[in-house]
Amino acid sequence: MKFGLAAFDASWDRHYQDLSTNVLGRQTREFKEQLTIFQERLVEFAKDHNKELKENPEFRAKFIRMCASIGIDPISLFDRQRHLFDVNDFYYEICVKVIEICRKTKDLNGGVISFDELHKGYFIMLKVQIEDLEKSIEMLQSLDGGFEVFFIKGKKFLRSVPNELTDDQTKILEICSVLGYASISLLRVNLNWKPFRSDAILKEMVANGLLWTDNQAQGEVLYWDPAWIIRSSSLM
Amino acid sequence: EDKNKTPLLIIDREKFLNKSQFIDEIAREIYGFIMSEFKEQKEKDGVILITLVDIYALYNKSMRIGTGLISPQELREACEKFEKLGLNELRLIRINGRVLCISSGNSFEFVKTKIIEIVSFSPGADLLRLTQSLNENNSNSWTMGIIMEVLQNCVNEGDLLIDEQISGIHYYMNSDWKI
Amino acid sequence: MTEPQTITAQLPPIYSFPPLYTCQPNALIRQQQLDTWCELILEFAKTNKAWCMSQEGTIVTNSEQASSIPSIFVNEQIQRSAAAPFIEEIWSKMLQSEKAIRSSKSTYIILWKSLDSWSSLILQWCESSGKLNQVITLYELTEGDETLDWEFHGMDIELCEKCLLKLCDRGRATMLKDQGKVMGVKIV
Amino acid sequence: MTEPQTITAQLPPIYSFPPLYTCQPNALIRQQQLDTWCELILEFAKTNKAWCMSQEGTIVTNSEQASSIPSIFVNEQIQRSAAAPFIEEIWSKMLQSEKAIRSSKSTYIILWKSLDSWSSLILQWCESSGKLNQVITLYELTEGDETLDWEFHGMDIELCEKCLLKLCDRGRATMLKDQGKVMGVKIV
Repeated sequence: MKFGLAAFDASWDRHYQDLSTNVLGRQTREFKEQLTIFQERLVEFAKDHNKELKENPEFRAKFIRMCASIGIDPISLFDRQRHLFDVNDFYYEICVKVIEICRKTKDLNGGVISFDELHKGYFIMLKVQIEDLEKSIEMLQSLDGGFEVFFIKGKKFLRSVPNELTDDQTKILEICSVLGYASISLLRVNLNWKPFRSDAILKEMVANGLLWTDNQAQGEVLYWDPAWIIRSSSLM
Repeated sequence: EDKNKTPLLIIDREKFLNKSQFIDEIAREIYGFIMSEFKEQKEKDGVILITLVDIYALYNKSMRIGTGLISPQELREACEKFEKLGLNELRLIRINGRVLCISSGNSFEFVKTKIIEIVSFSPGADLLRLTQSLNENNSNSWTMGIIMEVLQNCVNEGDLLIDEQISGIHYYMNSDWKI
Repeated sequence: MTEPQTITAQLPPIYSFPPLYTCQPNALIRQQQLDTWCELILEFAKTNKAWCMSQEGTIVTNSEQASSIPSIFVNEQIQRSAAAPFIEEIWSKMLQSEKAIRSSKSTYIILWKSLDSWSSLILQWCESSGKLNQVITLYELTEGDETLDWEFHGMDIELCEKCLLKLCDRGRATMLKDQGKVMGVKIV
Repeated sequence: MTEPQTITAQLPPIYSFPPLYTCQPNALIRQQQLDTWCELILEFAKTNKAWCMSQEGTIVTNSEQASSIPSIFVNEQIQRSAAAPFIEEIWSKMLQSEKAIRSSKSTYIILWKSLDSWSSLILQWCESSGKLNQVITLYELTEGDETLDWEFHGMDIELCEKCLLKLCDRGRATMLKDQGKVMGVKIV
């Protein structure tokens, strides 16, 4: 299961790997550079010949399949001005990717992922703006798929699991949005919760896969929000 | 697993005079796709149940690459056309009053009974264990989306009790606190 | 040798996520955590062309001079490190998912490419450099100038043997042994 | 003191049923779960003649030497324990269904017999041992040799007072106070 290592989807990635083994053979460094240049040329070709490709579905189908098989994410074929097909295809591709990402990361984040994390972790490298992501997720609502959007302190989140966050859980995620984690002493300082209450809710969130535990900090166990995985990288 | 399912006939939005003709064609393609994709499950269990969201991703990725993906709204409209088009093995249902799914046969009850059965044989089973047992011969036709919703229903209706540990949620039969 | 990039720079953001170094109590999360560690080790080995790694997570080179890169299981930047029992669990997951194999020197040979892919690559080299039906020594294959451009150059001898055995299974090679020690191979 | 039987041995099988320790989400089920906990506490207190219990679920004895029996809310055998917020819910159910009353020392007096039944029992003792119309001290009543083989022997003083007040309400007793402190009672 790929997580954050490559924005490419697992099946395309497998195509890419098989291809690079038998067809491309020698995967030396300069060969990899040639491959990336080839990819960029292909993307340019798609944008330049947008009209012909649009008119001829058979040729377009083959062209896109080939791009997909050597690891070009279809989203990167889209360009705001000279869009390749129906302008909305760009958004439908994002919809498909959002569904896959939510299903794939469910065990890492308990089925709760922020728009910011989705954008930074999976879309920003495909030159997708946050507004495009929001528009696609808006479109997804018509599928009534249990993908519910909600807010924590003005920040947009997407939940793809049935049970809603309780108020206490939401408050803890608010605290986590500052440093990435919550702890019994932090909750006493910020919410003046008694230790036994914080302990019970923090453990409940771990049980539901919403927080990871970290027992190597001095003093007390820290409970980290997995949304911090992506955010912390942008700070470095 | 990557059966080469390139569509025989390219159903391309531009080729259709009006939208509803396009939707009808798409409905037939989706119907055929689901019936073949879940053929094993239909034969083995006699039922199919999958969320519209999962169908959207699966169908677009398998059948629509290169020919232009369909929108969520188009998928929904196409599925709503099944009955009118005589495609009556599959129909649109809503589970837990929330989630739209494509279903064949008495699918929800089937999965619910199976989950309760698994828990009765292995008390304390968690989601991982349930998913493995449900998809025994790695047919993985019971997607995570469905299993979680049905499990939620079992807890809400009082069929199953939860044992919440830091290791995760474990499920037990409810034999003492009937409602 | 340029100043070696820190491991953190080579690996994705989750490598700097402190809880990654604590064996997670939640079973579902722990599965993901172990899978993630496997992917990190594969990427780490691939980036540093490390054929072999020690139990402690350092790169094992056949040359005397030990590798200067610290253990992947120790992250100085965030003062976190995986405890030995957890490292044990990670290695058994690597073995169980065939992403690594135990070498005779109780180190781990890392398979960032599957055995089959490596053997096909070796086969491809033979075909393209006219070496079919000739006896080639393992040394020639892994250290010879002719394989310099190929990704399997410098491959660990034990791994090379296993790949060639794969080719034998496919009937595309025969091993030449002298008192049980593999001397060379003939690829057809 | 014989080796104290484990709590598990004293209580019905449901005490070893893991979900008992997790506050169930379904409201109707939770009510029955709380009822089960109340029954378990009553049985636990009765078996161990525990008049008073702490919030944490241990037995509070008025003697210095704390009870060696662990908390009822912690089940070592199956490594399960009720979380503090859930324990609070259990105690409020005990209070609300009058199975326990809060003592002045913020512990809980457990009513495995209702106040009325205790007061009738005390009345019965008075009648049978010819103590009617005499002044009896609370100490005599709860610790005196004459009440040794009666179930209310060793009763918590606060509980005793409440039972005697019940008798007063029924006009069967009058309390004798000295500067507000109850000195004794005359049962008629």
